[in-house]
Amino acid sequence: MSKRLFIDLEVCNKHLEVAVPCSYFYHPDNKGVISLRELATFAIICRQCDEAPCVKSCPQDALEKQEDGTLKRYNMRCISCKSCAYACPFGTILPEVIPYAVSQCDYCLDRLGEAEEPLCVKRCPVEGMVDYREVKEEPEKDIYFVGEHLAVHARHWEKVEAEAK
Amino acid sequence: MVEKDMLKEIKDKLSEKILKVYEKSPRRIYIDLKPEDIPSAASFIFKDLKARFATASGVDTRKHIEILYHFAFDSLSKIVSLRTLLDREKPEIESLTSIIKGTEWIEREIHELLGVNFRNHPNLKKLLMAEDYPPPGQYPLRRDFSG
Amino acid sequence: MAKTIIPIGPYHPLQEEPEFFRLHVEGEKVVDLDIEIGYNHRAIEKLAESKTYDQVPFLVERICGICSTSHPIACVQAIEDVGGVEVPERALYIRSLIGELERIHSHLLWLGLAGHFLGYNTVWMWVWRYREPVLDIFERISGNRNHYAMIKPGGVRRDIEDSDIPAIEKGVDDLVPALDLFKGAIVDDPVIHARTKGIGILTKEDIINYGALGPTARASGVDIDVRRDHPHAAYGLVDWNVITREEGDVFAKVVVRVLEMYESVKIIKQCLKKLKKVKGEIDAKVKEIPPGEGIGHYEAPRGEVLHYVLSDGTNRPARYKVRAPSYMNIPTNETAVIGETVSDATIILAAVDPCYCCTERVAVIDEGTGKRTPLTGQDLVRLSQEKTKKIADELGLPMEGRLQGISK
Amino acid sequence: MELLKSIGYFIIFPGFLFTAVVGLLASWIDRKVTALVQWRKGPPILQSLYDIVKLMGKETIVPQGSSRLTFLLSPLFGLSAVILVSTLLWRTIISPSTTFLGDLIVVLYLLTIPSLAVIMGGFASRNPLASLGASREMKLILAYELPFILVALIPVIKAGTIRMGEILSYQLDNGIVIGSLSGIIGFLVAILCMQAKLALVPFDMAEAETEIMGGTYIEYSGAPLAIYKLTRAMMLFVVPMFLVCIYCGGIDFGHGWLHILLGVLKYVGLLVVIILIRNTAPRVRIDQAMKFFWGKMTGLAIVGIVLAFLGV
Amino acid sequence: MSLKLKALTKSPWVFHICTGSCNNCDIEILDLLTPRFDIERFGMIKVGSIRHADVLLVTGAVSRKAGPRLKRLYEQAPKPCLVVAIGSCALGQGIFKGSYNMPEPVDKYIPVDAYIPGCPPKPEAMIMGVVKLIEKLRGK
Ligand code: SF4
Ligand code: SF4
Ligand code: SF4
Ligand code: SF4
Ligand code: SF4
Ligand code: SF4
Ligand code: SF4
Ligand code: SF4
Repeated sequence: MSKRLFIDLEVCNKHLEVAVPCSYFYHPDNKGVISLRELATFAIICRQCDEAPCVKSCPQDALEKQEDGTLKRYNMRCISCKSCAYACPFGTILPEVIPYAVSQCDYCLDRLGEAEEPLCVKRCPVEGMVDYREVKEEPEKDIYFVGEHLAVHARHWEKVEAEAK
Repeated sequence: MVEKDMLKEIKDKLSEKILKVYEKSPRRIYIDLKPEDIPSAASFIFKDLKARFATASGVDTRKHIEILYHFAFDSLSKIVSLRTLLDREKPEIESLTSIIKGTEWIEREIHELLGVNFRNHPNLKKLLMAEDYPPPGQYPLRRDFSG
Repeated sequence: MAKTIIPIGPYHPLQEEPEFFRLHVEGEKVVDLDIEIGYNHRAIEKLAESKTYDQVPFLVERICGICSTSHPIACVQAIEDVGGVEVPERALYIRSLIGELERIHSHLLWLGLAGHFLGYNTVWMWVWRYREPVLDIFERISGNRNHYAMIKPGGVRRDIEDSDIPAIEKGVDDLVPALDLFKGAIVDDPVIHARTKGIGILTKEDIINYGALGPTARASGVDIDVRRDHPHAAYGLVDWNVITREEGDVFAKVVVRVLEMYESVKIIKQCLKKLKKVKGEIDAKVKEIPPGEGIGHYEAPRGEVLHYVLSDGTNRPARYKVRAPSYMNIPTNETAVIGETVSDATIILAAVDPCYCCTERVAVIDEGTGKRTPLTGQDLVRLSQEKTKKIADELGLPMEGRLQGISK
Repeated sequence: MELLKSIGYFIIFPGFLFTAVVGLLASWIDRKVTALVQWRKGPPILQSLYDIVKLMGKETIVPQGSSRLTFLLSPLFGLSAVILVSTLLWRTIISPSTTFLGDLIVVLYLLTIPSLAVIMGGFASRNPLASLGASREMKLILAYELPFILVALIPVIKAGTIRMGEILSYQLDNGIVIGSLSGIIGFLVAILCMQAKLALVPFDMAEAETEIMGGTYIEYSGAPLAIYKLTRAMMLFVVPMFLVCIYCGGIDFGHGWLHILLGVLKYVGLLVVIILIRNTAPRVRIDQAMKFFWGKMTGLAIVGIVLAFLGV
Repeated sequence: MSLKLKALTKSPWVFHICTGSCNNCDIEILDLLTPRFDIERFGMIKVGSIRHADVLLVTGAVSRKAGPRLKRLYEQAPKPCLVVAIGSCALGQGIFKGSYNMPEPVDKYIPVDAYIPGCPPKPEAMIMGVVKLIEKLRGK
């Protein structure tokens, strides 16, 4: 089991104002965590509505549903008008995570030695919410894998439905 | 020249020197080489295959400084780019000025903006910026440049 | 003989800089030339990394106010090259249309200034008068006389209305008699012949070695034109010719430029015709630019502009590289100007069309004492003008008389 | 009373004020005609006056390392010379009897002073560009002064007197000088010399291209520049007027308005000739100019003198 | 208002300084001299020596190399001397803001009397800008 970057969305979303330094190098003002939050949100929190209000509300046709039902925001089209954030009935999309200049996270793959951890982990002021460690996917603990390098702690909506029954 | 020939000739001639050939699209070809093989390859492409020297560009990729020499084959509508990676700590490569006169300025520019040392360049001084800026050891196009 | 240094410059708005020439002179002969640039370095390549792909065309448009649409076209082509974007046909025609209109305005601008350098101040005034209608067309299409902001990744920003086409057509048609006038006044003028023929010669080898481009190269018999060699925009879809000349002197460059304007008129008219027929989208609505590299080029009035973009999958380039034509052309002056006389220097330096500012301020430095001694840029222009007039006299052709002649 | 009158002559009419007004008008005509040739509209009629008044109000910068006194005084030097010439000239024109022996020589002398002033100022400003302009100007004076004096002698020979008043009276009685072959030759040479004296194309090499904007004037600003400009404008009036006097019979104030009008027309005609030359002739290099004046022009002038002696 | 200024408004001689622009503003300034705009009508002429200048037309976003020169030129100009910043670049560095080679806009180097916005401003706008400046002077 290899190490994964781990973020706790539940906590993250309570600290919207904090910006974490990132060591992604192509763009100096990059904040990779923001892109990870968007990725995680669309993968786990979004209800994947059939007739998605967010998609309909987008004046730029920047949001599209992928074949697997997840949302994708196309960065060449989005003008960061935040209409989608207001349209979503579940409050899934936070205005803070859809910036105009998109950020990128490459998981620091090429510059991470065995002992090191990414800059964002070292520098996040809210303790323990970004981490780089070996994790197991444990849905019962609300820990899910997104992609190959990311693990997220967040309440999955399916689970909420199950509790409602 | 027919297009297959061009690529084939390059491959034949430079065979073992080529690290990788990447045909991105029918009109764009990238060839990776070691820094020390660049002069001979450039000379072959420019002098023997009669390509037009378009320009050179450099990128800071954190571990390396990547230099690309772009050559245009106008009759074939193709651009061939020779790519090489230089050590970021001490980026150095042989100057092409003795082969292609037109590289003089662009090498000076890369020297100034990325800190690459072109060996045997006839006039490797600043091209663009004032004498007192940026501070020595700072190169604007490097990622860690603080301005 | 005492060696004198004449610095010319700085201001010239090249890709990133006005340039600064230092002529080393012995008596009347130019023996060496130093070129210094950088007064105009605006760090556009670095700035581009912080702008989104939608903003970069605006930025590169402001590399230069003369070739102001060539850079955006090259830029979006580089971006489209990364993403493999298919541009709608109608947009291609509009791109070419704008590009060719710009070529005309740019060549006219140069022609006027060349006239000024040769002492035909009246020609400058007249040529620029005929440049105005071209700018009016731009204003009609785009709302601005320069910096048209027409180009975007995937297409163009504004459509050309059918109702505007007749007016554009008329404007272009009206240009032809004016072009004939200038052709008569300049290309067939014996004084201009005497003044520009055999001067500042660049051989084919020089061109290839320096990688010189555009009219500078074509005037030396190097048959390159990326509009034809690497077809882009609508140039593969319309019928036109590449103008070349063998001589390589200043005169050949004048001729190439003048004749190119006729070709531009031809292209514009074909584009307008197509625009009436080819309807539809003008924008491919690009979704995202994948990671990768791309190269875009465009034949600007002064030669190929080449843009290189490295994308990392965000909506901003990770590295942006611009190579303007003058960047390759200006160093050729080292060869062209050496061995010529000082009075010819201006027109030779100007022949590659490095925009106007460079000749603005000049002083002479005496190498021995390091003292500044007297020869101004204006002196150079004057020397140049004097020579024209002398030749006019020798040929028994009073200058103004002929100028009056063409005014009618 | 006499003193007051003389001062009046000097300052108001026909000295400073009058000459200045006409001179400024002349320089406006010059700019306007040039503009029209270039399809432009050109400046308003009072433009030259505005320029002068504005310059008077500007800061005067004395360049570092220059000889302050010479730098500031040389424009005044030139200006007073022109005023003197004008006063002399007009007094002679109005009443040819108030003339004194050798006034022609005095006028000739005085007319070189504005150029000398320019040279002095140019050297004083210690600017290399200005020094170059000044040395060119010096060469130019050397070049044109000889033929100019020679052709000024032609009317003298014809009239047999060295008093300007008498030359005028002679012309009244015996027809104007230009009416003879020697007169025509002399006048032609004189016009070209005048072009050089006025530093107009084709002989404006002392200044860089845009007229007064370069060369000797480069370091001047404010009032001294204004005075230079004014002097030039006045020269544009005085020098042609001088030629009109000795070659074309001046302005005849004794025989009614028609004759006065004719006199004015003579001047305007000559001014237009100057402007046309300036707008159509090629500018020459300084060495060419010297060759031209010492060779062709001097030769022609001598021919003129010989002819004048022969009474042709 | 003094006669000084009044005369200045009637005969503003301009000197053009480019501090790192895209050239377009500069071309449009040159355009002012040509038949369509012909600013000599207003007594404006473009002069070649800074000593003769009444109005400095400054374009461009001021590169590091050009900044010191701009300052020096301003000091050399005889006062009163007006400064007109032309184009978005000269106003607030326009699109070049943030460039490492352009630390500060024109008015951080020298005092500016009038700002003419636009990229580039139309020639008419430039004429109007200068006219407004003149009106302001007259109104004083
Ligand atoms: S990564 Fe850290 S700083 Fe950023 S939002 Fe999450 S908890 Fe807050
Ligand atoms: S893992 Fe690296 S690239 Fe990703 S957000 Fe953290 S520091 Fe940035
Ligand atoms: S923020 Fe972007 S994705 Fe959302 S509605 Fe606006 S354009 Fe569409
Ligand atoms: S300010 Fe708001 S409404 Fe106006 S253009 Fe920008 S995003 Fe649209
Ligand atoms: S509206 Fe909200 S929940 Fe529904 S698809 Fe859009 S983001 Fe997801
Ligand atoms: S070559 Fe073109 S882009 Fe470069 S400065 Fe000249 S006009 Fe501008
Ligand atoms: S022209 Fe339009 S977009 Fe540009 S600054 Fe003005 S209002 Fe904004
Ligand atoms: S304001 Fe615009 S047109 Fe003027 S120099 Fe700047 S970028 Fe160019």
